[in-house]
Amino acid sequence: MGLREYISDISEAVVTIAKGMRITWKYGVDPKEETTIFYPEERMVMPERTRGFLFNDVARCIVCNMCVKQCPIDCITLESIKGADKKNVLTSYKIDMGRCMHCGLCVEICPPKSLVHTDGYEGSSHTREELIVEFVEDDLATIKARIAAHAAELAKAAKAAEAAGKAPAAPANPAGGEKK
Amino acid sequence: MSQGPAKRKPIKSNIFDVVPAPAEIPQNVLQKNFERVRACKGGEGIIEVGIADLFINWCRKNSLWYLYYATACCGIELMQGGASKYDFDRFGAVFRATPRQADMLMTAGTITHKMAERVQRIYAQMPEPKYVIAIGACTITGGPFYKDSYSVVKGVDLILPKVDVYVPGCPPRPEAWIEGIRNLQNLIMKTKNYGLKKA
Amino acid sequence: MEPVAATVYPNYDSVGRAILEAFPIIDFLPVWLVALVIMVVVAACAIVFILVFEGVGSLVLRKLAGDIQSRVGPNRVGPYGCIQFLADGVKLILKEDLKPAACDRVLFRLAPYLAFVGSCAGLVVIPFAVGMIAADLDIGIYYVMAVSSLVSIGILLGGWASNNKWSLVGAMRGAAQIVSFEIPVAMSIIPVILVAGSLSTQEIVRSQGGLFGIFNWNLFHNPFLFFSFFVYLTAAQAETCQTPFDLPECESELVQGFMTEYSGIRFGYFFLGEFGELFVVCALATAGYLGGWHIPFLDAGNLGWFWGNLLSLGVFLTKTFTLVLVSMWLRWTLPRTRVDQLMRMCWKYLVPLTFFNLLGVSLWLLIFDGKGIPAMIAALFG
Amino acid sequence: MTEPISKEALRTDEWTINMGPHHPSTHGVLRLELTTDGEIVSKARPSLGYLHRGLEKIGERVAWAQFMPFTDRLDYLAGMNCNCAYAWAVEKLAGIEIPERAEWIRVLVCELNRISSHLVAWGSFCADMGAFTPLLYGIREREWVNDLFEMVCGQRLTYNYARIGGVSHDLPPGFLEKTKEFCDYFEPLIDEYNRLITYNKILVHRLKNIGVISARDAIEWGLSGPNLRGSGFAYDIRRAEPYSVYPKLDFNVVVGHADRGTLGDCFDRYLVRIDEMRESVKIVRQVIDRIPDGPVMAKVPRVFKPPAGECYFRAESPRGETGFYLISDGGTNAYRLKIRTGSYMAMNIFEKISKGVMISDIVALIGSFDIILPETDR
Repeated sequence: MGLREYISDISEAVVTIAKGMRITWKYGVDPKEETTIFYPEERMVMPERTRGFLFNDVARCIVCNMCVKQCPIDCITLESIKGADKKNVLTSYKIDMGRCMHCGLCVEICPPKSLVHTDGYEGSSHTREELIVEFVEDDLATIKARIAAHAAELAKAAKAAEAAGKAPAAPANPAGGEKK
Repeated sequence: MSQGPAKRKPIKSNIFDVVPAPAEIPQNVLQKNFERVRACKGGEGIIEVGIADLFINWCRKNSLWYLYYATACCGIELMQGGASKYDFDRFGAVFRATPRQADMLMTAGTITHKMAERVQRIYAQMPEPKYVIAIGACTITGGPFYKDSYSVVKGVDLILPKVDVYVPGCPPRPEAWIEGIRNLQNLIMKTKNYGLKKA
Repeated sequence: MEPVAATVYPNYDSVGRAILEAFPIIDFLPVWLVALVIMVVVAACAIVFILVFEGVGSLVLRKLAGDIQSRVGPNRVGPYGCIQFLADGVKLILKEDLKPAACDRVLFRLAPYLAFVGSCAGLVVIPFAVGMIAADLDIGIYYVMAVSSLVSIGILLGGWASNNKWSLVGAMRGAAQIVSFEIPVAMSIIPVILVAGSLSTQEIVRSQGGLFGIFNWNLFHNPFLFFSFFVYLTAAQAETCQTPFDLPECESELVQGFMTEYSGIRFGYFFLGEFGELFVVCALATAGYLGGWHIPFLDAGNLGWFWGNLLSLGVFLTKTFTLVLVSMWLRWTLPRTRVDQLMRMCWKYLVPLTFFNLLGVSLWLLIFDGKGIPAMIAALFG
Repeated sequence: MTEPISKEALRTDEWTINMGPHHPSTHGVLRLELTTDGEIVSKARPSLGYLHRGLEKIGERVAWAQFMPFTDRLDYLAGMNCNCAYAWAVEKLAGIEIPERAEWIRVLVCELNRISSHLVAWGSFCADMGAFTPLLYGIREREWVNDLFEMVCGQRLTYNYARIGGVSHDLPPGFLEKTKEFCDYFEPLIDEYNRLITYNKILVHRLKNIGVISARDAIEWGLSGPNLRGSGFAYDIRRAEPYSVYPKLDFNVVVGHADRGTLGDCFDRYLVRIDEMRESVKIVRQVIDRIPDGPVMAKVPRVFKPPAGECYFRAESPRGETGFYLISDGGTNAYRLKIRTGSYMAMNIFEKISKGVMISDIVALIGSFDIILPETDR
């Protein structure tokens, strides 16, 4: 190793280190370069398409079972019973948020667009069971009673129609898990 | 093409607006569910802790060193959470490379059966008190690999003695991690260590 | 050789003497009791100081990392996160005391104390202020070099006793590195000793007085000393195992090196020891090259003992902390060298350079009769 | 006088060190069994399978379209590239023509994702080398890309954006302007990175002449992507076997050119990634200028059944060739799905080139290959 090489080695090391330190100095002294979002105090405005936790508006759900079929990992389970007007009525609509991978396939395929992604993302829990979200708020007995009432109403309407001798317009279905 | 030394613009790594958080964060669908489930269970009792415990818990909660443990996708969010934009360091959470110095194991990423034994060993190597946060769908229930995969552990709580907090998402946003860490901090504040026994 | 600026220092050149004057009753107590009390008090002061420094230092390290990395760092605990170190410290003390099943129990427990003591013992001869030094030893520099070797013993023992291969590799690297870099560190402090004509740290600082307390620093004494300062800083960075020379504990290669198996407060001791050593080498650089406690444009000797000590303490700490900050700044900028490159740097670059410096300084002192450039300029202008 | 020490007396024992699966610099769960003599490694045997999740098996069990979200998890740093590669493969199998705009959008997101993937590769490589700050700078810039992706598809990491027959959403309003802004912001930063660390003497000395792979070796061992181009062989699938709209775009194939040491060493592979980011920015700018209007989704039946047959499609992902080999029996799901990935090939040659290096260089080697373990283990 010649002396020239020896000295250029040292000077190159010093120069390159100084260059790097200049950049870190610049970031270090300029408070404007901070990019941190102070999360619990500040929140980002989520874009429109954010795929946060799923939400099903059970009032609009038509129990077509498409989401259950489309989900590659079976994280949606639903149960339904026959309603008064031959339509299915949801008795239970569960999504396992601990299993959902937020792929959005179910939302894309939902015909009435009742299943949507919210922009919520905070949902830490202390047990695994809490993450299985039930969207139907009423219990089975209430729903059954509602269906029976609806059926009775339908029968009454049909009888009235028979009596009137013309076909009446069916009343709106109140048993679709409407919110109280 | 911009050639030559272009002038650098100031750093701005988020393209969305950042607004002050509302006084009450709107309850999302999950939080409503928690309330319902807890109401069914009868709720958690209020734990009274003494002043010494409060101090100890305060120290522990503000110094949650996490193990730099990443297996899969969530590991990238772990890095991004620890980096400039979200900065876990604000909460006193810095990463340690060795389990001996870690307080918190964040299982970021899929755990396979082959890896399960290693996770158990890492957990055993951590000194008490230690906390586990199950991050992401894979470690909560097996997630995307729940149904068809033959080699994935269906939930890290099956192989570890306890999991303190579950953070759902695939992967959860770093904000959700922070919320999970804060949830754990709340949990720590309620622990009774040496305790003033109630008469 | 007479010091260049022969400032006459009054009688109170140590705090102990000042206290003796204030409380004459001490004269009537048995000598061993007084000595014991003084020793305990001084040791307690040193320990409290070093603990506070290490706590604040670790916080500053994290805050500085935050600044450089476009983030904020700890900000939850107290205003700006200023008591973060308290939380960390208490937590570390309360952690479970884990020992690996197959470790060497005695050595495993001993190692952290050695590392901690080795770094703290250097504090004894640090000239904090005009009259503030624990013991103004005649062999001050020599003493620091000797006790700081305890750290390498601690590292070696810790790595060996852990019964972990990564720890052992780290320990071997650490021992080799620290032993090697002792030589350039010592060799680059010898020019200072030549100029001052004494091994005592307080004497070295005193020799840099005069000329407004800034132009008579050894740093500006002559070109060789100026160069020697940077060689010293580089070698000291390596001796304290800071990045880019943090080979014994490099996180990305040897999990945590010799500390891999240490948890809780035992890890804390190593951590504190590392910071303590950082302080000691930076304080030595301040004392040796940057004029120590000399207050710029003011003569510490002419102030009262309270103000003189206080101001000079402040000046000394400011200079030292600046060097510590530079060391941290380097730490957050540079990548890490490889172990063979580290050794090559030591033996092929630093050691020859220090010898060259030594020769240069000796010749300078011989030719110019011990006068530095600023002194000569001052003499030129009367 | 003492006798000269014989060579036999100086013989030292080798020991075996286990590196991983949990180790800070193995990029996940790679496990290496190192046989070393002191610090000199005589043998490093990768042990894989700690993240084997059965992705290929899953591909045979779920429907064609349902496998799309799993491709995100294949290479989580470059989900878009895997998404699009799978979509292109299935379209090739079924003979679907996709709209022009969809092709351009796919190229745009692929190149953006290449930038963000290389940023993490660069950052974590520097972190392996001991410089922690570049990792955070890299991730800081990656956040911008993540935000762009969140704008376009709603997720930060697991995008699931491509669909068989197009893409799921059109670009949102304002996306192209934001992307342009990102390019203007990002391009000068590459020079800053170079000043910060690339030509740093310490880093150069750590990387040069380490892990030299000759072009011939690289081809024989099946390397692809930046690892192959680092050896000086200009093979880029975007040029060699053009797909999508890449033939219409103007970009250079970056090859290693022995900048500091021997051709094909770690430093060359490192530089190839840095320069590829520039090329990707160039492509992104061209796409922004030339993207046509139109639909983004072709008409694909809801129950998608490609005709029986087989096909292999390869695309250039940040880690080299990502190839999907599909066999269809005319059903709703694949009869066989095989994935070829770049990281796995890099693991093959690892044992060969890691002879005689030091433990520190093992870390440099892992970093320079930029491996992603789910891609290796699948």
